[in-house]
Amino acid sequence: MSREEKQLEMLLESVLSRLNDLKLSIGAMIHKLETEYETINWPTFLDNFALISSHLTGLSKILAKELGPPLRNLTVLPLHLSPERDESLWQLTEGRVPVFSHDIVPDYLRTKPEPAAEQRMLQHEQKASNLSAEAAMKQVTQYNKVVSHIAEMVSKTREEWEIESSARSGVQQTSSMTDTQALVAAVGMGKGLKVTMPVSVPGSAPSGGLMVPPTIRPPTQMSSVSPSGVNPLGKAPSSIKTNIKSASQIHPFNQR
Amino acid sequence: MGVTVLQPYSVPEGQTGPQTIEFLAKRLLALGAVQASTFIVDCETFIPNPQHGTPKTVHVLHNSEYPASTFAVLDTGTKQVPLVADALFDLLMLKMAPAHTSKKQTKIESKGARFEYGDFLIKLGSVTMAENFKGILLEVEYRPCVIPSNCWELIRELLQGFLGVSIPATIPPYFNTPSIMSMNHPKSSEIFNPNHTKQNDVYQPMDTINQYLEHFGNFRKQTMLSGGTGIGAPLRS
Amino acid sequence: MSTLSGPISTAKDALSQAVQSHIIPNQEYLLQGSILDSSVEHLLHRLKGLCDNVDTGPEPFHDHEVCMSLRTPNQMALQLRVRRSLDCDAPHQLRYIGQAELGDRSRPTLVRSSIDVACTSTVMDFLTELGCRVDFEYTNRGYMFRKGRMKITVSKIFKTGSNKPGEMGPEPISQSYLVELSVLAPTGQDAIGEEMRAFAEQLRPLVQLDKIDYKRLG
Amino acid sequence: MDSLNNALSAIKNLRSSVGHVFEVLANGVQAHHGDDGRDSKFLVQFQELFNNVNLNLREVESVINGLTPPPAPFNLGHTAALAQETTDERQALYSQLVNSYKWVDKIHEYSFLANNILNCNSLRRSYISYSNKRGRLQISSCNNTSPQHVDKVLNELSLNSLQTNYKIWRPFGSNAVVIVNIGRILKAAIVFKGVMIEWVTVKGFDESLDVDDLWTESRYEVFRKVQEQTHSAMLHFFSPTLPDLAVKSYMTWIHSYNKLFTEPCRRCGKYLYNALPPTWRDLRTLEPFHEECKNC
Repeated sequence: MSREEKQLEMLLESVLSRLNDLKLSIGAMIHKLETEYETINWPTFLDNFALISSHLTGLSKILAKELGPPLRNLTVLPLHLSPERDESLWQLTEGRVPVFSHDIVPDYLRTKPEPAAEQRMLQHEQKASNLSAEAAMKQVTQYNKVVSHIAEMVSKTREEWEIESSARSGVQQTSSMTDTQALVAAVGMGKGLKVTMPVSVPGSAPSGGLMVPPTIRPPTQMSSVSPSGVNPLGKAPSSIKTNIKSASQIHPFNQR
Repeated sequence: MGVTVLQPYSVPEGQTGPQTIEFLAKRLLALGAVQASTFIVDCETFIPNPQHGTPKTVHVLHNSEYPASTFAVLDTGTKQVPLVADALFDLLMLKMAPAHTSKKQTKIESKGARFEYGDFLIKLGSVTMAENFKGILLEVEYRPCVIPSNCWELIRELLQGFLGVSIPATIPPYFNTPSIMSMNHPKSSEIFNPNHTKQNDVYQPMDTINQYLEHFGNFRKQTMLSGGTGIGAPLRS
Repeated sequence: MSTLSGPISTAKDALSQAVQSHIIPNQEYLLQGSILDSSVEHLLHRLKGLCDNVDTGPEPFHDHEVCMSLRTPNQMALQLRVRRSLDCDAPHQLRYIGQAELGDRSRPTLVRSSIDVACTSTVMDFLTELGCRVDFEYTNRGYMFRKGRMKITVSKIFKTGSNKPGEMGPEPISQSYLVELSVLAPTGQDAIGEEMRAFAEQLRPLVQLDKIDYKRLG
Repeated sequence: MDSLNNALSAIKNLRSSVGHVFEVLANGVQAHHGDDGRDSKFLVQFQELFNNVNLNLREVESVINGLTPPPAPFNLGHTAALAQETTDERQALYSQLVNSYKWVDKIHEYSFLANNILNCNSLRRSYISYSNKRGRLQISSCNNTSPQHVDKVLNELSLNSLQTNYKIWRPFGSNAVVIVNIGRILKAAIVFKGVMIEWVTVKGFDESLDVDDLWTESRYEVFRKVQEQTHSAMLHFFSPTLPDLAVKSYMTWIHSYNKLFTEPCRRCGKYLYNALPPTWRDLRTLEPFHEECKNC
């Protein structure tokens, strides 16, 4: 909760600073218009406008992003209204608002719609009251028809899209979970690898150096008594021996 | 990596080990050798727990000359399997600990000063087992040469020169064993030669370790035989 | 004599010091996935662009891995893996991999303890004599990429040693390539996990790199 | 052009008349003016002449006024160059000439001395003889030979030896670099120029020696020493007239290092001297000596 409050505070602060900037630049422009209206030229005037509009966009950006809790969810309540003149308010608003009374609150705090909107509302209400019940019903059914038609179209395209995307993902299938599991099991636990071995691995073999059956013995110089068994990899054993031998001899710790 | 020959040196009567080593060091310095740091070779022996039947001991050795390596020798009684590995092998050995235990009192090491004399590297090692002084082991390495039989005469002359004793003209017996490496050597089958012994093979760091193991074994045996009192006994293996 | 005055530190001391100061990379952070043979080219292209070895291209490798276990009565079997390169001169790798910790959802990767040791070719003999037995073995061939500390391998797993010598070629396990993203780091560097997840995210539609629970596969 | 000519002749007239005036003035009053009133006579004559000058001047002026100024500068051709400075002092040629003369003189002197010295010394790397008789026709064999020939020579060498193997590289064009492994004792990189040996690097069997790095020395003292010896032998075996033979005998000599560690010094009978084995091999007998023993 406190975090939200802090965010709100920050948001208000930044909005306030932007507003101040805006106010200052507008004030400066008005001042210019009043004092230099004889000498001012179009470029400087437009520059001022650009400044103001940049401040405005900055402000609207902040409001659009609404870093903290959405401002529209917050309500401003006038707690105290009085017809008397309020000195502190007078100072705060730089002499613009002398009283905080029932007259001005609806305008300043937007408790009342804009006059233009109000007018339009009135017009619509008048129109609605003038309609006969029958005509209204007719219009409603027509409207419903149109809406349902559009909904149907939207759902249809959506369905199409979904089919398409699923088809595409089927094409792009690049890995399979079962293969992953098979491979990991093979590498990690020898699943599917042990089967190919002859059922040797005698449980109580004497220390004869023949625990590894010759066929699965790697074709290196594992043992001096190694029978020259089938070379499982079909490579010339002597060359492998030479390579490994020389490597291990001269650079025993040459990590790769 | 050159050829290394180990030579036990018996402490003369009436002298202590440190005295003898100091005496030898002085001689080396007088010869023109320069001391270059120190060295240590240690050996720890793991024996299998009794319920595992066949006695297969594992010796794990370290040599400060090869600080990144651990050397292990598995002794089955009939043959020895050497292994050279990264120093991390020690951690792996701990993982195997349930099957093998280390006998602390058999931990034996040789350490001391290391001298450089031209291309020679001479190490004066005092052998201690479980903190007890056991004897002196000299290590002489001739670095430019890789074939033991080629430079044995050189090393022998050097040894005689500064030890002042005559050294048998024959190469130490270790080098007369058929080379383990050579059995696996690809050419061994092509030009099979029964006389192809270690002395004609390219020297390996493992050969140094094997020599140390052999001499450490002698020291241990001698301890067992003489009950730990045979310090001055000659050690000709 | 001055030469013997200072204590000579043993290799063991240095190691335990390194362990204590957490500089030994003994944790593996891992994500796994796979990609069908047909679209592996896509993935390789993408990795080529994403990873560090832009100038050199992907590093091909062809390894043979043997998994062995040391069984002791009344104890869990110790699993060790030996890996060697079939296409270039390199020392054998001996590797211990501990139980994988999946962790909860918040943990981005699989974490397992791992000790990686380079060693000589005698290692197979050594382990056999020690009493280790071969569990299984396979070869994998593929490409390796690097991105900072991360290692990405894309490789095909083959069965080895089929009993009939006349059979043609090694038999692949599946029609997919295994994709692994891993980092070997010292204990307590969990931040790397996030980095890996971010990277895996970039490969997302092509490959699903995930924590894969071994227990559920069994 | 006519008007120009007229103007020129008018100027000439003016000049001659002015010259006449000065002439008369310089001569002063003379006898032919008569005795009496000669001053006035002289004055009259002068006035006449002066009028003449005036007339001519006017003529010149009128003619010049009639001249049209040329539209562009005249093209003077080579004559324009006449305006340039040609004096020796301004060209500073002299000091340069003197300097170059001095240098030529010095070169002459030094080359003469060098020739004398080189003639006394048979270790010649080039055999461009100073005497012109054995002219330049022979300069062909050792510096500048076809790569095929070099290959042939080196192949012959590698056939002859069992324990020594040769690898030939041509890292920079046609000149060969041969990496020789002598037994399991040492490696040597021999850099050729044609069939002439330019450089030798010796390293231990376990040291790396590749074509990219031919110049670093061995980390072992003994091989650094051997390298020195190979360099002196390289000079000894140089023979411009029989380059192939020179290379072959050099190879034979260097091959004798396969017993570097196994043979004691022929003079003192010891293996070691200053922690070094006998690093010198006699050039003819190939007997081993310590460097310190070879001269005593």
